[in-house]
Amino acid sequence: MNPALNSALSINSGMAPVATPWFFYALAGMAVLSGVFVITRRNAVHAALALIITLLSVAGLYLMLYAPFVAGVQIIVYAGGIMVLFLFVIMLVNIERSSKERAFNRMWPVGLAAAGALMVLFASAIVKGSHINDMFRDRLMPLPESTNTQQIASLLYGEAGRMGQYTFAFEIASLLLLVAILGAVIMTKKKI
Amino acid sequence: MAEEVKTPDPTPPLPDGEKKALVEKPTAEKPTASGEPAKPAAKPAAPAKPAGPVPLPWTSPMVEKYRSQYGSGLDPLTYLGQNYLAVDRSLIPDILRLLREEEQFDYCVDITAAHYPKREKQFDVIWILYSFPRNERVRVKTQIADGASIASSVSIWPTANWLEREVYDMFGIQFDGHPDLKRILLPDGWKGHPLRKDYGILQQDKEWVQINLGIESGQ
Amino acid sequence: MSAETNEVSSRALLSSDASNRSALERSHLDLETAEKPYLDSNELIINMGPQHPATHGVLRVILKLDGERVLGTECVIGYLHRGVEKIAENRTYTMFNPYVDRMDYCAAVSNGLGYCEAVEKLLNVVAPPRAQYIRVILTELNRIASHQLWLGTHALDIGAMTPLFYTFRDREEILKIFEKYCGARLTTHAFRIGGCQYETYAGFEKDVNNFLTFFAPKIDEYETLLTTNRIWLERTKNVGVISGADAIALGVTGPVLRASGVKWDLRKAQPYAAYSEFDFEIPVGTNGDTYDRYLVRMEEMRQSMRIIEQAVSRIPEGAIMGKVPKVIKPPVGEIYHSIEAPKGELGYFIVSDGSTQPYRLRVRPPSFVNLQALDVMVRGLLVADVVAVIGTIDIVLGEVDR
Amino acid sequence: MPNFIMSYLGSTVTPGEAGSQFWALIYVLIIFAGVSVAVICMNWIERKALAHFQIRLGPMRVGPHGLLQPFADALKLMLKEDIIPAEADQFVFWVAPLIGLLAAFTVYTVIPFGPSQAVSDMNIGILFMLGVSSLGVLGIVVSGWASNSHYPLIGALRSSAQMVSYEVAMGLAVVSAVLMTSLNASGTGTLSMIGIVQAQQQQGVWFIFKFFPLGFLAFVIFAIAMVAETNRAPFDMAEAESELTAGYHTEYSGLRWSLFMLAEYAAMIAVSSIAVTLWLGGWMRPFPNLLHAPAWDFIFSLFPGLTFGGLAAIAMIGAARMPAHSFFRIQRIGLAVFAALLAFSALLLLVIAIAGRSADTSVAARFREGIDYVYWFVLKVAVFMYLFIWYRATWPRYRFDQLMRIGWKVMLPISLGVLLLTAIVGVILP
Repeated sequence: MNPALNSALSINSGMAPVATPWFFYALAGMAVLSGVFVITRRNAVHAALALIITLLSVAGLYLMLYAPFVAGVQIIVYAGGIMVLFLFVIMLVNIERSSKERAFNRMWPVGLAAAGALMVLFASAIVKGSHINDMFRDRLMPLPESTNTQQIASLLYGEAGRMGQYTFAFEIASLLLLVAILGAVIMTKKKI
Repeated sequence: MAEEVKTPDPTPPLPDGEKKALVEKPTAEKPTASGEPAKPAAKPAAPAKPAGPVPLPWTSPMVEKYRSQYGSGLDPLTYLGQNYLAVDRSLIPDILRLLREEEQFDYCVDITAAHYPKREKQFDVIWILYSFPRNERVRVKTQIADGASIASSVSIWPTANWLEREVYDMFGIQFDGHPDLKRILLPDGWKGHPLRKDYGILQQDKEWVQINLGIESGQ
Repeated sequence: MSAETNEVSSRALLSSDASNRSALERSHLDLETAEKPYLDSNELIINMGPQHPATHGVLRVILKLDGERVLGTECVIGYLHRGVEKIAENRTYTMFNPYVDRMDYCAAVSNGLGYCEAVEKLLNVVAPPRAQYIRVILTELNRIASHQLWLGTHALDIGAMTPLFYTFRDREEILKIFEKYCGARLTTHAFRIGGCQYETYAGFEKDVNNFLTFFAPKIDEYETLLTTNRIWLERTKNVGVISGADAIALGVTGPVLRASGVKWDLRKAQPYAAYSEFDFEIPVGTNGDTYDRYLVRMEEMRQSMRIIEQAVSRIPEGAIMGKVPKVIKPPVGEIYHSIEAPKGELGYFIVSDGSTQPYRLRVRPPSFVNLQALDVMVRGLLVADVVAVIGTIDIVLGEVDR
Repeated sequence: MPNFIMSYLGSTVTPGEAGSQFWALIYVLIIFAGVSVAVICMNWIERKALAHFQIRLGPMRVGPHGLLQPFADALKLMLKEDIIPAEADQFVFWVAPLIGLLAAFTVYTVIPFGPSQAVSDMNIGILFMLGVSSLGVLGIVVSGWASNSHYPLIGALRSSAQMVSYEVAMGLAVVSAVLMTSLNASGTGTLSMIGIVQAQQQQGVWFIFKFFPLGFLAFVIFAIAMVAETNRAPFDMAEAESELTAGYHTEYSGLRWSLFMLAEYAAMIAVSSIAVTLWLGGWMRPFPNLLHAPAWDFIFSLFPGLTFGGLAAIAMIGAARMPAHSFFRIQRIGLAVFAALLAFSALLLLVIAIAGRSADTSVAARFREGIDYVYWFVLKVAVFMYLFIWYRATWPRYRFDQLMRIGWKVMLPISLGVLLLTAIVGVILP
């Protein structure tokens, strides 16, 4: 483990050092593998289950990055909420018919090219950063004393007496979502 | 008519106690019907003929009206204080509708049948009707031949739906205009109509049993 | 369920749609204006029964659903068909008497009463007053027992488990009286043509009176559990509504008819046995919904207790068997006699050819006819309501199928 | 080795915080075993209590008063043929019960049985709990779909809709409790389960009584929503046996079915633990704010021993009252041995309570404290478990649309209002 990370860890002694490379590789591998399953499984329910595993692995990666709040929200919102709705919809769809359809459409070479380009980018970053930690060294900030939850809160809502950086944007976004919810309700229900 | 060939049976002895009971029984049976002129005809029936009750002509304004309208196709009778109309098959739809709409027989208690294999017209079909406003029962009876059909009364009383299905199931009598005439108690593919007299009590549709239940016999 | 069955049943449903339209426009209009499914979703056809915990035996209901909403039903019955009417034609009048107990086995005494009275009518004899009183007492006890059974299972269907055990505990007391009287608990065969076979045992009046004092607070106990229970109200109010006119058109009788506001009870309308001598009320509902039917039956139990109380206190002395010949051979003729069974009008139509066996015996079963109203009552409701409505009609499959 | 154990007993933080993976594993095992035993006990208690509600006796044959019935049941379920319907989706059918079970048991990692009696104290503890317990619905949904049958599918659809809707009200109720934790000098709240109990300790009041009736309302909303979340009567639409035969697990049998039951009961205990932690002071004994003298500490620390003593006495009376028939001899002996075991536990607990009565940092004192914490926590949870049984015995079942109506049109507005008012009062009042 690199020394910078070690020193970063020692700042926050409350956190146990679970961030071993093994955990990372296990989680990342699971995420990639299940991600592949998501797009290759013909049965939509199997794909959805694989997607849940992807989301949970990503939540684990967030935990390793000392962002527990994001991990928790990931589990609640994506794995617990959205995926249940996904399954809900999938179950109402005729599985027999959809499983006979082709899993890929004609755009797949384009998608493959995009994915390949992204992979090259990541690979170059890894190759460049593998022997010198310099590339990310100046980015590696010591962890702040406050927890991740409080950081997010202060960014969104501000601290005592000071408005947060994103308060306005956040509120606008939530208003937009509320409008979307109301719109959806009105569109689907004739009488409420 | 089943009752035309009636031979009064002298079996039930009617001692004094029973006689008294007999007299008061019709009044208990139809307390509100006393206002009608039908009763005087019915009441003396039993004590007058202690040897055994026989069907007597039934007279009431209602019956007179129909009698004049339909003539001999209609034979109103009363037996042990219970009134019934023996009706010709062709008059059945009209009579039933009139009973429902003009005479307020709004409740079809039951539809059933009886099989007389020795008769030319083998089946009696019987409607048992009741009127809530009049608190009065009447039976309508007709004879039909085997294979003949009769008008369905589902449009008059929706309750006739299942009752007619059961009659069809048990006797094989067809009801014209029934929305969904099929077997009700027996399985769909069953052969035979068990309440016919020529259907033995141990008889069964062996073929059906073997195919559907996978056993040699249902007994 | 195979695709083939699906097709058959949906065809049947469609055709029955077309049928009842004239008489029962209201319910069908509801169906017509019901929201059409927005997406191209298949209607779900599910098969409820004959092995289903809430169909009270071997009733099979094919439900056509849109989501959970019932678009139509079709009852498939006959799984318990034993050919009672055919058996009757092959037994003597006396031999057939125990068979009637096996139809509505929850109210065997009522079945026996109806049969015995019908044959007595055919024979033109009347049971002596003491026998009449015994009959009334036992029949009303049986009515209470039947309603208890109904209440327990109905509540269980709606999800309240506990009332079942309370009602069975109290029903046990009635069954004990039956057992002491005639040796049997369920299929009692208590009455004979012409009267009763058995004189009351010593202490019969005391037992019945004890039961009355025991049972009066128990009804209140049931009501405490259910009558004002919010969930019970939500589940039963405005569920399975049937108007008085529809009920009459469909031939519905008994508590279901009375809950729809039709004050009609054969015990009052055309009194049989000794009912004209007793003072009791006919409880009537107003809305014709499941809750009203519940209230009507609860009140009926109380009224039955009133009748029993009067009957026990006034029971006359004398013979219990009328003068009936050893061999019962009614004269040629036909008779229809019906009584108010716990479930509705139970009628016997007997054709005699002068022999010792009925030429034709037809039973008019209340459950069979009442069950026909299920379709009208559940259209547009949810699956959960189907269960509640089947319960509230109070069917016994032994009687439906015979 | 003793030193090692003693070092742990002296610790004031959870193994997760201390970074001791070994102790964390031990804790996980203890909790897994404990929850399994609790489910078995719950099974027996539910059957017995329900039976007594319903004037029955319940299990009486296997062991004295049916005490061994759960084991017999478990054995039966394990030996039973494991049926997978031919038309079912084999893999999903197999994996579905495991999802529910995993979700139900993972939650226990953050449940604080005491200030240091938890596997770990995540700083997003309550969020983690809600998130993971919401995964349990996936098992139900997927099992209903995989069975390839109508009744399970309807059950699954019902339960997914139900759980998703009630999660909203539940989450808002939780947030209003979390808001209350920020009423301290620094003005910062916490999502940590231990932190929430400690906040109640510092503020000297259980949150159920905070800002009366706001805290109470939030608690009631949570208490209703948690019944819906766990699919228990009167909200047991997903498995309504009179409508859907058995709902989503209609096609399951044997061990696989028992996993569903295990998950259901584990989830019940888990949500009850959340309620206890958030509103009922978690591991705190009653009235720590009023009766805080050391003498009171001592008196309350006698409760665990006395409870076991009471149970031993009941078992003893039961053994004594058994009919004097040779048939009951073995049962009588068994019950007496059980009573003796309980009495021994009671004695042990009393000895520990007396030995550790001083409030110093000795090992005995720490041990006594730990027992106290766990005892009060479990007692509070047990009350909820009893309530679950009581509901089931008393109420009819709601209909599905009524349930959704209550969830969206009653619970959600009330919980939103409570949240707003809590925030306003929390700013204005202190």
